[in-house]
Amino acid sequence: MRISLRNALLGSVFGCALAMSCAWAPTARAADPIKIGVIAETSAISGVGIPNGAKMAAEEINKAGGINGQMIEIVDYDDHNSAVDAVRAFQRAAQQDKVAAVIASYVSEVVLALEPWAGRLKMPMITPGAASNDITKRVHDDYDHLKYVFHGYLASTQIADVVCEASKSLMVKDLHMKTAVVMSEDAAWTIPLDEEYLKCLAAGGLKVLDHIRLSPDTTDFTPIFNKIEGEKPDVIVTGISHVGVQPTVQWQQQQVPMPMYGVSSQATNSTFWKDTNGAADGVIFNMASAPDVAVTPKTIPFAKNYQAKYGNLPGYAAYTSYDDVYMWADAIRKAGSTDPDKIVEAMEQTDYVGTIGRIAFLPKTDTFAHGMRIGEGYITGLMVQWQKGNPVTVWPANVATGKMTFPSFTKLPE
Amino acid sequence: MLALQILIDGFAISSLYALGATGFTLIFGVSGVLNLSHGAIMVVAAVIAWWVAGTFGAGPYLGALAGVAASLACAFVTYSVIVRPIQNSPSIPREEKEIFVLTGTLLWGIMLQEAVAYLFTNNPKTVRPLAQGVVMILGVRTPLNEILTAVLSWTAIGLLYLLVNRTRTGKSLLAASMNPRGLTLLGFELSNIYILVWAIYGVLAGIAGVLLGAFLGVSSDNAGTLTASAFSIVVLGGLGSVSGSLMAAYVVGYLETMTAYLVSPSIRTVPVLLLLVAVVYVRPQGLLGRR
Amino acid sequence: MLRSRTFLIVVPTLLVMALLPLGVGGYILGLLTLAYYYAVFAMSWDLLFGFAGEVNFGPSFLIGVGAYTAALLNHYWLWPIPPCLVAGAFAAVVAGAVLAVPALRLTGPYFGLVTLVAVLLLQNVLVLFAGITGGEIGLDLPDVLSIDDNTNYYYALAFMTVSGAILFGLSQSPVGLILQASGQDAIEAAALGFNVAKHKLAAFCISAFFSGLAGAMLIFYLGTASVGTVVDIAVGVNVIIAAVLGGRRTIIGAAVGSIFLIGAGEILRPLGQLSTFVVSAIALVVILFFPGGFMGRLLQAGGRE
Amino acid sequence: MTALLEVEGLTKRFGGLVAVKDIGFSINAGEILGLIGPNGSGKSTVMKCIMGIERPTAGQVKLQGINVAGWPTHRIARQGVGIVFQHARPLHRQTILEHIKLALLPDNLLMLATDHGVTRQAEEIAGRVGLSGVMHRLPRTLPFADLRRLELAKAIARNPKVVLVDEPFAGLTSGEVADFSALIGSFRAEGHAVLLVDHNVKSVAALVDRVLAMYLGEKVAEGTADEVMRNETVRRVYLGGKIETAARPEREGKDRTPLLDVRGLGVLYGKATALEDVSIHIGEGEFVSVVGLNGAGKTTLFNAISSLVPYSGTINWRGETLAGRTPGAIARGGIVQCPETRELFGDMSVRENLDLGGQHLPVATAATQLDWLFGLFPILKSRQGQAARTLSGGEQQMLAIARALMMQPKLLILDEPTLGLAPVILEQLSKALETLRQTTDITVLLGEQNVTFALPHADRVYVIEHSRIIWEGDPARFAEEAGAGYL
Repeated sequence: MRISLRNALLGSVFGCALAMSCAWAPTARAADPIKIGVIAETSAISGVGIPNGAKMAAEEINKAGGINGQMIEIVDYDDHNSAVDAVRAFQRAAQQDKVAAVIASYVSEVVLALEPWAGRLKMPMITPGAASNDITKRVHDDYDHLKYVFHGYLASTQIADVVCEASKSLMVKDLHMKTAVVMSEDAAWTIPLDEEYLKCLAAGGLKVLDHIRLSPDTTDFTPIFNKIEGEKPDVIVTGISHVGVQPTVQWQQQQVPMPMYGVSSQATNSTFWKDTNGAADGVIFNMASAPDVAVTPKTIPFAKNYQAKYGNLPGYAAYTSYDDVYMWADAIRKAGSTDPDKIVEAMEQTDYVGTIGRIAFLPKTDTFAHGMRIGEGYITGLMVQWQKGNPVTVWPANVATGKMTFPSFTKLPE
Repeated sequence: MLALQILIDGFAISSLYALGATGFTLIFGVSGVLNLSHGAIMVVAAVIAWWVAGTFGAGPYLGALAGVAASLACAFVTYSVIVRPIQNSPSIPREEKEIFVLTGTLLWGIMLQEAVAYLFTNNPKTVRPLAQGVVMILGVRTPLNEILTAVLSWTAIGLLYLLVNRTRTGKSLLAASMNPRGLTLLGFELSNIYILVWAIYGVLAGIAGVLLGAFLGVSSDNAGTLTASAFSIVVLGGLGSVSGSLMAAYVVGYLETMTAYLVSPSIRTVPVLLLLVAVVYVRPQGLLGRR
Repeated sequence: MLRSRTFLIVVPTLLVMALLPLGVGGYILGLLTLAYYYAVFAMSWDLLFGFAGEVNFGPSFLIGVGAYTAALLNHYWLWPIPPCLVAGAFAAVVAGAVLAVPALRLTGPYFGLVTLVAVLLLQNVLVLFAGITGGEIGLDLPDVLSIDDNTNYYYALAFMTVSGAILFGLSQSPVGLILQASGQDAIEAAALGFNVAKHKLAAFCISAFFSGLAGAMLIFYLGTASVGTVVDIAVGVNVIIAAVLGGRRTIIGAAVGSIFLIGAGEILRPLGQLSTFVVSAIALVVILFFPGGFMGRLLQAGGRE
Repeated sequence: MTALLEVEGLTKRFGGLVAVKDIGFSINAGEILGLIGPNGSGKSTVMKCIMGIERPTAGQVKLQGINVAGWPTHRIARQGVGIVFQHARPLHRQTILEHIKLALLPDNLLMLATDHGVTRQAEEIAGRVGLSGVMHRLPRTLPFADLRRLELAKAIARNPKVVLVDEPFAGLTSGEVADFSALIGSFRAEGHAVLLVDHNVKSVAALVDRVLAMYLGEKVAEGTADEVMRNETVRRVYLGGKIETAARPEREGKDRTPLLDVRGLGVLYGKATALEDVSIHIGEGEFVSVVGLNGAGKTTLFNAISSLVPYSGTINWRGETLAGRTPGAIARGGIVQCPETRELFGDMSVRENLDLGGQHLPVATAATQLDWLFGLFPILKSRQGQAARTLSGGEQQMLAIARALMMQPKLLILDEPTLGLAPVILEQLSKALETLRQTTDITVLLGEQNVTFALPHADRVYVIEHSRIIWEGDPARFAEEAGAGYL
């Protein structure tokens, strides 16, 4: 038998790979830092904000002495926006890297896939950006198993409520609008969103003429806009996240005469103006915090520091992920250990003023168990409009930094 | 009104499909290669055009030029680093070259896609269009950019037609697609012909990519879909038949547009897939293909 | 000679694999668990390509049908896991046969295209009927195989070993011989009196059976069935790359390729986004310079004397 | 005696082309029938129709009285027909014994293990064909003849009533030919019916009981080997009619400069020897014919000169080696081949085909050359706009030659220009060649099996047989010295 050099080479490469993987076996030491896992899609701007925001928070906490002397270490994983990768990352975080808590993803699909694992592996987890109602509904339905999951962002229904609330003053009162068409992408998080839209828009004085759901793979929005235009609504109420740049650009190129208003996750990115070549002008979108609005005293400093450190403004999930680290740190401090049950118990007591408002979690009896409390005094949400390259907050009135303006092709009701 | 709208919108998107598929089918016709990195190359063209025009600040024209140049470079690499070595490799049996070329170009496409995502994120980008504004065509408000997209697509296809049918070089390309051995015997170097074809392909894919970027916007995640759509169009039209591909592009474009308008935008691609299956079963050589 | 050589490589490797839980952490086990299921996907694909000579671009169609059948039964009717697995495997066989009977008349890129389109259609159906299938979000399953890493690992290892043994045995059996002859030169195989279509169909069904079963096992391991996990084109692409990388026509190579792909992806995780880029580049280099793949080289070295 | 295989009125059309027309014959048990004909005569199609690889358009193929025409191949095989392919690709990873076992297997999905009986039987067969010593080796380690033996072994293993053998002796040495003849003879002894398909009578004469000769899809003669060889039509097909020679006007400088010098040329196709130690030379202005039967090695020789196949030995062109030059460079250098397959651009017009040939010339020169060619082949002028594949066979051949001439070759290589052409076309072609020869000082290397066509124009003749040059000389001496051994 003769094995050529190339075989030997090939074999040794493979051997090394296996050997390396074996060398990962964990070695625990006493002065280990407390680890927090961050799972996100790091190739997307809004995705990379999650580890970035978390790292900023960790640095600040460590500078101030850490958690009872123990430093925080952020371990980040790229999930390529895939549920399998995320589950693997989650398992690695829990079993290999022995993190104390996880901050995971802004995609509902991914978070829902992780949720049972949080229960199985008893790993406290919070999502900084996913919106599906199911996340908290499952906690409510199966609290004993899934109590480890917290929802660090508004649920779809809550978001819809914020959008409707704002529409009462912005659309109905200021612009005298009477009708709307709901346009949202076919995805998990938009099902409750749309359901709530249909209810609350009408209640707020906007008659919903049509409800269009589009495939998240859509690239050509011309037929959709034409169809909407044919129905002559005063405004398009959006529920989009997977798509964003493309509909906005086509809306502008086709000069669709009604404003786009509602939820548009990609619009929260600071690069949105550049990605759309300025087509974003006039688009109004929902956000928890904006860089120019002092939602709380922490908001503006965070946005400033973030921009100084990473070169662009934080996306929506960067704010929440920054807050999440602080909340985990507080909970671990209070719990006095990294025991998951104790952390959860402490986390449930959270009353923390972060960058997006005052955060408290709803009790297990609420349908949004472990979701955030919204409304006066807690999280209110903002409506922000892209104006000449800058996001300008237009609602609520007490924190607004400007008035709505629209591109010339927009035809507003008399 | 609706009919006219479908007619106009379908035309623009179809001409873009046609341009995208033309290069793909040209490569298959002349050198028998199904290039699965096609979509990724189009994405590279669009993203580079976006970057040079916007971030780099060179303006839309230079941007478009840079996008096409990038696509050309990718096409050359695809040919010289992946396709040619596989075709010349003595250790790959002839009957398995095809699967190796497919796998190789597929991997290369993934590499391009990941590189774009790494350098520019996978956020969708839109190339600054060369023309802004709208015109009314019989009461249908049509963006100038949409018209420009259709015009430029057809100009590119027309130029290709002239090149192939009216020039000496083009004739040799056509001849190579029919009988490469015959061409060798007439003193032509096939390797030069292949390089030429890949160059033309690079330019076509580049233009298609830039136009797509300006018309609809492109994200690195679209690479796979773009390849699949070119592949379907080319099979529908008949492998290697350029006129078949053009026709198929219109069938696909209009079928999709009509579905989106008349049925629902969320099942836009389904009728096309069903048609494709039916055609492949009933007439595997495609609409205009010869066996 | 070849068989004994393969045996000599495989048995000690399996022994080491069986002993791994004693030495490595839960995370690596979780990783390998996933890799073992992928290994079955890739081995099934290799039976169809390497032996019957048909390039199936849509292994995830078979995987997805198996996985979703099992998932729906478990989710809505709360069937226990074993009957779900069986139903999933048989659904995949039925779907595979429906696809294959007309498709096997086609050759080359056309067969590939039909299998590819099948995946896209399945994906569309799942998303369109989101109310039932959970759409993009997927279905969560009330039952999982186990939450214990070691147990899951042994399930996967045993499943891979048994499937691998059956597929490998089949490939080395007279039927495998006939398949290989049909794949390589269908006319000659027919002239030797073999009904090529029948044998290819059988290969397709066997491939479908193991793909469907592995798909169902995988979702019961993960606890969710989603399009991205078992249906997406990317899943099929990985399967094909793994099989070619490991060495076509070896069955075992396909398993090696899968373990390598998933392992390498993990080792390169510190590179973050670039990891996929690097894995693809490595796979490309292997394909260009070692077309026989990992096992191809090893077996060839043995066959030379 | 009962006929095992009866073929009646067999016809096969491919689109408009009739490849086989109303062929009928029968073979009894223990009989060997030779089916001969030049390339393109339809003999292979007949074989494929019997085996079910092609579906006959009309006619019957009866196996012991059962009409199997139109059945799928595997059923015909199970019914008792076996075939020995000329080019079979063995499986890479299976041993010789496993290949034989494959042929012994039933068509059954549940065959998961073979019993020892099968192995023993396979070993016996291996012994019978002389493969015992290499039973456990892989095909790629074996010489060509052993691979051919393997094909025979597979046929034996199937134990068919009717055996079809395609070109049994191609690529074999004379010693191996004897071995194979004995093996095929043993089929007869065992009561099988055997159909041998080959190019010419000579190679199978010793083995066959009867011969059926085909030409252009039709039967031209049937009888014993001697009868067929004496048959006038057969002689005309292979040799043409009376052999005539004509001297070319003497020119100055002729023969002085050696243009092409081929020495010790050898070519292997895989393991088969296609050319062995071939040396030829051609002087400037000479018209040289290489005559030989199909499969003798003519095309291989020309392809080696054009660098289309790898070779050993040296080929010098005007004193410089051609090694390392691409086929394109060689063609541009003046050696232009007009291959037997013609290699036209079927969907392009006649004019476009010709223009491509003239693309390396300056435009004006190309125009003059085109005019001259239209003078030589007037029919092409009238067909300028027609697509090449719609032309008749003779017109296509003229186009192929004209296209090659458009390149203004120094040396024109013409490979089998007469292949599959009707006699009346041959005359036209012959006239054109003679004009060429008389009015220009072009150098021509012509490969032909049709001696009548090849000799009249030639200044010098080589005879190639079994991959070697066996005779060289003046066309006038051909008839007496080499003509007899031909056919």
